Parts: sequence; C-alpha cells; structure tokens
Amino acid sequence: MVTQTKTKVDENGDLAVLRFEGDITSHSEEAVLGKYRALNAATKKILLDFSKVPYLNSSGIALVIQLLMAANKASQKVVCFGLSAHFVKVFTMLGLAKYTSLHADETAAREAVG
Amino acid sequence: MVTQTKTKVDENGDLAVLRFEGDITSHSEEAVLGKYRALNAATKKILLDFSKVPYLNSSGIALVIQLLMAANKASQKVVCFGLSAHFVKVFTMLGLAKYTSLHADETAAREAVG
Amino acid sequence: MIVDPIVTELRLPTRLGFEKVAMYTAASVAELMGFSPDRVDDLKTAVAEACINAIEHGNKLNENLGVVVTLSIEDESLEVKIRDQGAGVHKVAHVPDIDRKMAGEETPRGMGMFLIQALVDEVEYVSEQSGSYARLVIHLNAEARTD
Amino acid sequence: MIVDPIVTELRLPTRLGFEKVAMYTAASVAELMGFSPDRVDDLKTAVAEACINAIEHGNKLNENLGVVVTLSIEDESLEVKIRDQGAGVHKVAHVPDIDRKMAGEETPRGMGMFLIQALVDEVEYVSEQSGSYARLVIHLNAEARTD
Ligand SMILES: Nc1ncnc2c1ncn2[C@@H]1O[C@H](COP(=O)(O)OP(=O)(O)O)[C@@H](O)[C@H]1O
Ligand SMILES: Nc1ncnc2c1ncn2[C@@H]1O[C@H](COP(=O)(O)OP(=O)(O)O)[C@@H](O)[C@H]1O
Repeated sequence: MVTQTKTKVDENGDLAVLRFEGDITSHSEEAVLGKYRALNAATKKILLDFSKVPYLNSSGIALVIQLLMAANKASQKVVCFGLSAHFVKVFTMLGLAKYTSLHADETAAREAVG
Repeated sequence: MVTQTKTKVDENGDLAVLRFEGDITSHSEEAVLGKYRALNAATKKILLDFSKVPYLNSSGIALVIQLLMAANKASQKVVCFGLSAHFVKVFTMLGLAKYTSLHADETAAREAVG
Repeated sequence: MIVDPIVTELRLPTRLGFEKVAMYTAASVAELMGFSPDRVDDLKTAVAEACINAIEHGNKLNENLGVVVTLSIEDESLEVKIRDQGAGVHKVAHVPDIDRKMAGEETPRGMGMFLIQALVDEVEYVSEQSGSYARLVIHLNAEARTD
Repeated sequence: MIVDPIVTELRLPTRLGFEKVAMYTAASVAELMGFSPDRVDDLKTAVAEACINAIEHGNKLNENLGVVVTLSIEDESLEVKIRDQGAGVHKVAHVPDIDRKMAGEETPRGMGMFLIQALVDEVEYVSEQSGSYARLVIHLNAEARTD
C-alpha cells in the first residue's frame, strides 16, 4: 500500500546525481541511503534531485540527514535541487540548509557544486 | 463554500473566445450562459477554452449543452479546446461531440472554426 | 492476500461543494492502491456525481442530514458506498439523448447516473430503512472505460 | 456567519500510507474554504505528520485500532483533530538541533511535532479516557509561516 521510491543514479567522474522519483518516507531507506552507499569511491560531489518527489515526510527527511552525515564524514559536498517552495521552507526550518544548499534547478545546482 | 467560475471574453469581429477559469458546476450559470448571452450580435464563431477548468460535473456540462442549443438556434459555430483527456471522453460519451468539436489547443480550435 | 477489507470512511455535510472532498479522498485511496491516473479520473467523476445526487436528491439539501462515503479496499478492486438518508433510487440510469436535449425535448440535465454507470465497473442502488446507498466498484486491472 | 461549525470526518485504518488520504481530504476542505496554496501545503504536512504519529505512536501500528480526523470549518479558521486510541503526548515538541543530529548526538528523527507546531497557528494535545488527540488550528487570514 506504499509506493516505492525509485532512484536513478548518474555518475560521471567525481560527480554523482541521485534522481529520486516518488514520495520519500520511512520506506525509502534503500532509495536514499542504499543508493548513496553504492556510489563509487571516487565520488566527491553529490546532487540530490527532488524534482519528481511530490511528498517528503519527517522520516524521509531524516534519511536525507543521514545521507548528509555520511557525506560530511567522507568530505563529500552535497547540494539539492528541485524542491517545491514548501519543502525548501521545511528543509530550512529544520536547519538542513546549514549542511547542504538548496537550488531551483539542476543548472544552478551544478554551478554551486563547482 | 463554492469557488466562483470566472470567464474572460475576447471578442474580435465575428469570433468570440470564452475563457473559463475554475470548476464548472450548477453554480456557473452566469459564467457560461450569462457570458454567452452578453456576446455582441455579430458573433458567428465561438471558442470555449477549458484549459483552466480542473473539474466539470454533469450540471456544469448541462450548462454547456444549453449554450450549444442557443448557439445552434442562432446558427453560430461552437468549438471547444483545452479539455483534459478525461473530459474529452466524458463529453464524447454524452454525445456533445455531435454538436461541437473538441480540440487539443487554441491553434487547432481556431483552424477548425475557419 | 487481504482477508478483511481495509476501510476508510468519510462523513460529509449535506452541502454542494463537498463532493470535491469525497472526490479527492477517493482518489487518494485509489492512488495508494496503484490505480492508473485514467482510472482515478473515472472514479473521481463517478464519486462526485454520486455525492451530488446524495446531497441534492437523497438528502434534499437538508443540512441536518449527512452523507457517508465508505471506501473498502479489496484484493483487486475498490468498493465505494455513498450513503444518504433518503428513499433511494428506484429507476435505471437514463441514457441521455443529445439530439432530444438539443431539440428541447429532454432536460439538459439528467446525466449523472449515466456517467456513474459508464465510468465504473459495477453500480448498484440499495435502499434500507435507515437510508439508501449507491455502491460503486472499480477494478484494479480493468482498462479505462472508453465506451 | 456560521453558527455551527461544518464538520467533515474521516476514519482511517492504522496503516502507514493512509496519512496521505488525510492529507488530501484536509487539503480539499481547506481549498473549499479559500485557503491559499501555500497554507494548504502547510496544512498538508502538519496533518500528515500528526496522522503518522497517531498510527505509529498512538495506535502503535495495531490494525485493530482506528484514526479519526475531524475537520471543523469555522468562520475564520479550520480546526483539525487527529484522534488515536493511545495514551497521548505528554511532552512539548522537541526543537531539532541539526548540529547535534549531524554529530550523531541526537537521533536524525524526532522532527514531526516540531514541524506541526511550526506550520499551523495553534496546536494542543489532549488525552481522554477513550483515547487522545492532537488539535490543530489554521487561520484563514494568517500569512504563510516562514519562521
Ligand atoms: N441518491 C439519490 N436519492 C434519490 N434519488 C436519486 C438519487 N440519485 C439519483 N436520483 C434520482 O435519479 C434522477 C436522475 O439522476 P441523475 O442522472 O444524476 O441526473 P440529475 O441529478 O441531473 O437529475 C434524479 O433526478 C433523482 O430523481
Ligand atoms: N499521537 C501520539 N501518541 C503518543 N505519543 C506520541 C504521539 N505523537 C508523538 N508522540 C511522542 O512524541 C515523540 C516525538 O514525535 P515526533 O516529533 O513526531 O518524532 P518521531 O515520530 O520521529 O519520534 C514520539 O517519538 C512519541 O514518543
């Protein structure tokens, strides 16, 4: 009764893009952390694409925080794009903007990650 | 508790476009028939723009039928555009396609009306 | 396999406009079940029409009465009962005749029951002492109705 | 002026996923009332979080229990009660500390009650013999919360 989140992964040298599709909830561990852990060891920059995520709940956001923790330890830079105005507000309220940056679209996100 | 339908009217010679905005229900008499009746007497071709109508119910469709009846009597040609695939199906099921034609967009509708 | 159906119940006031609440509630249950967007649209229109009839004809716009929509998820289908406190429907759905409507020989209205029947897989109208209901069933693996 | 509030009631099964049904039901009532899309989004997240808590913590995922969402339309506001059959909430909403979370000193979860409080205008948790409820109020003419 819960739709599975899908994640498409684009890897290119030290840059990886995780493109989520579907809701991100407590059922999305594999789609968020599983896909993050499977990235190749050379990854230094990570883009999280939320443009096809209609709904995230607080358990789903907790998975994003766990990804940010792991990336922080591994000195990887993470930037997000494609969140709706509502979820930009929610991420900001929860302080995530301190450990990642939130961009309107992929072009802006790619620029930010350098 | 019921949102009002708005109708923008564009008149140009013998052509008029009724651009509906909002749901079309039993509360839309003025927005559909009222605006039709106020068209200038020279009107021969009428385009109905449904692209900003998220929902029509059967009472709303009955108003469209009343408009078609009046236009038929006045020898005016009516074509529709911007209905979702679902409402194209519903209009067709109800036989409206016999008295009007249903087009994807304004360009196709303008071509059809000649 | 689901043994007991999973039931969601919605109680609406007898007010035109609230059929949209039933429409979105039913749509979200159907989406959870994995119905295609086409079929969700069919269900939305059918549920809205049945609720409008319950409000207008069943409860005759009496705001002291209520409308209850029960959504039961079964293995391969969703059953929706729309219950009002009126005497019920004792006729078959009229098939609208557009030519007669255009000629002014038939009311431009009278299309709700036909649409319901055309858009879902099963329809039944039941009257009980406490009220009446329309029972709609839509199958998960049926094609969208195009007839 | 509305004398009696207009009430819509939704009964949900105790199953994760059904918070989305509550979310869309609440959103459609708020839309009927004329809430702006921003405020509807705030309400959707708050109602979903409260339902998840009712399912997980209140009813402890026991499928024999139910969750009841009551939406009462008042003159200038919408009140939403999310009722479960558990013992209720006896603490204030924890303010999440992202630095402590990132350092592993605090669970990455524990953000639901904070979000609810941040997104609506009033929140209250009430325990009764028969169960407990969260009471959320959102005002029609308040600005979207940006804090
Ligand atoms: N829930 C109901 N309770 C009582 N009568 C009903 C109900 N639903 C439909 N009817 C009857 O069936 C008729 C046809 O309904 P419908 O096809 O939906 O068209 P309309 O509502 O436009 O009349 C109604 O006019 C009414 O007499
Ligand atoms: N409806 C409820 N019934 C009982 N306890 C609750 C309820 N809602 C919240 N709680 C308690 O408050 C805590 C914090 O909830 P919340 O902030 O939503 O975070 P999380 O659900 O991630 O733990 C929960 O872990 C639980 O102990």
